[in-house]
Amino acid sequence: MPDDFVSDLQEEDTKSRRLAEALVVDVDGFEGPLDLLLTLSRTQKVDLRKVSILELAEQYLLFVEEAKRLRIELAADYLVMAAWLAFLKSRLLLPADPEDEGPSGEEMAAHLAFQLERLEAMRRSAARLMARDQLGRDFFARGQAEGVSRKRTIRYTSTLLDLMQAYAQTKTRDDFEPLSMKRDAIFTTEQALERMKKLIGHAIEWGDLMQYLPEAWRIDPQKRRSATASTFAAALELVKEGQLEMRQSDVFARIDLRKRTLS
Amino acid sequence: MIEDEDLQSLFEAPPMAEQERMVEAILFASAEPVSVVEIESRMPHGSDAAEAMVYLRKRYEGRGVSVVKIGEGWAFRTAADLGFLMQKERVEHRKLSRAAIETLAIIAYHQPATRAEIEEIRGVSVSRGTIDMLMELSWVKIGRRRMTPGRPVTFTVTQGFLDHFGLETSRDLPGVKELRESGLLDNRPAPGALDDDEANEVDQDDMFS
Amino acid sequence: MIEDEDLQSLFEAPPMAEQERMVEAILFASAEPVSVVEIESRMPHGSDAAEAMVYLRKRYEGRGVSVVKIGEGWAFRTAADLGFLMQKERVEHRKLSRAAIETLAIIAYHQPATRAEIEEIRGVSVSRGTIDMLMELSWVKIGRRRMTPGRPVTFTVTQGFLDHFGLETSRDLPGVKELRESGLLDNRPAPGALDDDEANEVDQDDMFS
Repeated sequence: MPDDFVSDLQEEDTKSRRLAEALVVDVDGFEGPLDLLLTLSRTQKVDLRKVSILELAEQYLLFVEEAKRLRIELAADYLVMAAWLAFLKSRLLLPADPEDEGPSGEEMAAHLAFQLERLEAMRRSAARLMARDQLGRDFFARGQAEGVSRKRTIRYTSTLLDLMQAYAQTKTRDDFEPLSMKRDAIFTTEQALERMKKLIGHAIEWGDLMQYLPEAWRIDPQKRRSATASTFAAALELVKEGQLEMRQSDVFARIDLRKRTLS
Repeated sequence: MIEDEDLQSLFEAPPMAEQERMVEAILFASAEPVSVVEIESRMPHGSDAAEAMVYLRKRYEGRGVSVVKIGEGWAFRTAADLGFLMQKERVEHRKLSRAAIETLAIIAYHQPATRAEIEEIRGVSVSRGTIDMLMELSWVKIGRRRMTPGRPVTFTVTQGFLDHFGLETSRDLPGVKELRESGLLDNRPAPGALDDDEANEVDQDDMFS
Repeated sequence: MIEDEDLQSLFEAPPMAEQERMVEAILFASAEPVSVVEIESRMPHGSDAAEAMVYLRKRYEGRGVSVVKIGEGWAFRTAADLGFLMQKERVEHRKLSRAAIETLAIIAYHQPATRAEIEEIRGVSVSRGTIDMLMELSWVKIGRRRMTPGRPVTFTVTQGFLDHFGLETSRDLPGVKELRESGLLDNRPAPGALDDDEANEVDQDDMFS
């Protein structure tokens, strides 16, 4: 078999060269040397089991040469494969050296043929797999799964009765005006947050948290307590957002804050 | 060569048994209740989704799941007597906070309602988080802007809300007076506040008329 | 007073028809496959979910949805011939790269497969992103470590993979039997690589020696 090929080599040369050039342009389209070998083997137009590994090695080496001539840089693994194929070629062409312990050229060739066949088989299988009916494309799962979920989700279980009672309570609250909560001594966190956001732009130096309390909320102890708490909470919120830095030197020491500088 | 019969069948609606299968699959795969109009629009020309639905409902009668109407749409639901089978996996049950349930109730009864209206009824400000949470639960959505100064957004309840609370429409919500008469409420109105309530009732009726 | 009979019935499994309804409800409620063990754990004491499943499967034969087995689990799925109705539910999957598709196939057919084995088959190194992506899709998971030097991790396909491609087990992969018979799934070492185990995971160059 190898002999037939050698005699044909000259004739095939131009053809292969042209092919190699076409391939060179496309070198990025190959997924590695094995993929390239598989493509080259198809040009032999025979069953992959009957492919001439020697011919294939020739084609590959030609390809690498062409790439060199066209000054296209090949990835290292293409060159490693070229060296290996050159070695294989010499083993296939030269009579076996009885001293040599390594595998015979035929064994090496057979393994390469196996690798090519296996790669092709995987390609075909991948295509058959992707051609199957697929979930979410051809067949579908229940669109509205009910309550059954392995996720740690919070399920709100308020009932219609809760809803109606809540509504009725808001509706009757007016009747119980004296019982409704006095909100005027409360400085909410939201108010504090709004206020802080306006002020922190100027807080370049460390400064006491207390100075951020609104004027009107500093005297009356009840108001002062509410404002302190909400201003502190708002400051924490801003630290979380990365807009503010806070520090406290000791337990119960005063709390300082400043704008976070982008460093 | 195409036979006359085949040609005709190309333009004919599929057999009813086949249409029933289609409705079954659509209801099953859909993430939300689907209306008959929509189902039909997805079926081959000439199909009669409403008729197929009749057969499908019949088929599921007494089964572990049934076909139920929710608002304008249809959906599969676990048979009510088998609800206990779903209990195990519910990881965390939680009641809505008082602020949330009140806000939700006000939106449900007064929709479309603006934030200012909710605040006025509740007598306290509504935090952003509360409405966000209700929207996240898909119980409340943003409605049209009110054509008043400032063009505030309004909030309305969703199909998901109706679904969760087992209502066909929000008109099914009983009025405050009804609630009180049926003794569901532990809050007794203060004496003399009756007039007030009546006035409220009127307001509310207006909303749904 | 409880009659003897009543008392007994408290500990008796519900009738099979009832059990079938329960399995139906549980499967319907879940988008993910549920195992028989899990189904049974949610049913009343003494139930036989596997038997009920046989009846249920039969009932849904040829319907718009059917009961399918996926690995150890069971689920309702719409009939594949009705996929055309489901334009709306269709989830656009990012198109997988050739490398990803091949890697997936190699893992499926050769599982458990190490990275080195995948690389040997494809003849190129596998980029980190490829396997990450397959894991993100929940089609591939990490299996046991191979007990060879270096103890490399192996990859296997998941129940989600079987579910996605409508496979009951990975033995049902297309053409797997023929491939096995023709020896193409064998892990055939390269000739001369006697100290293969050691060389196996060292680096990529080894695949050509």
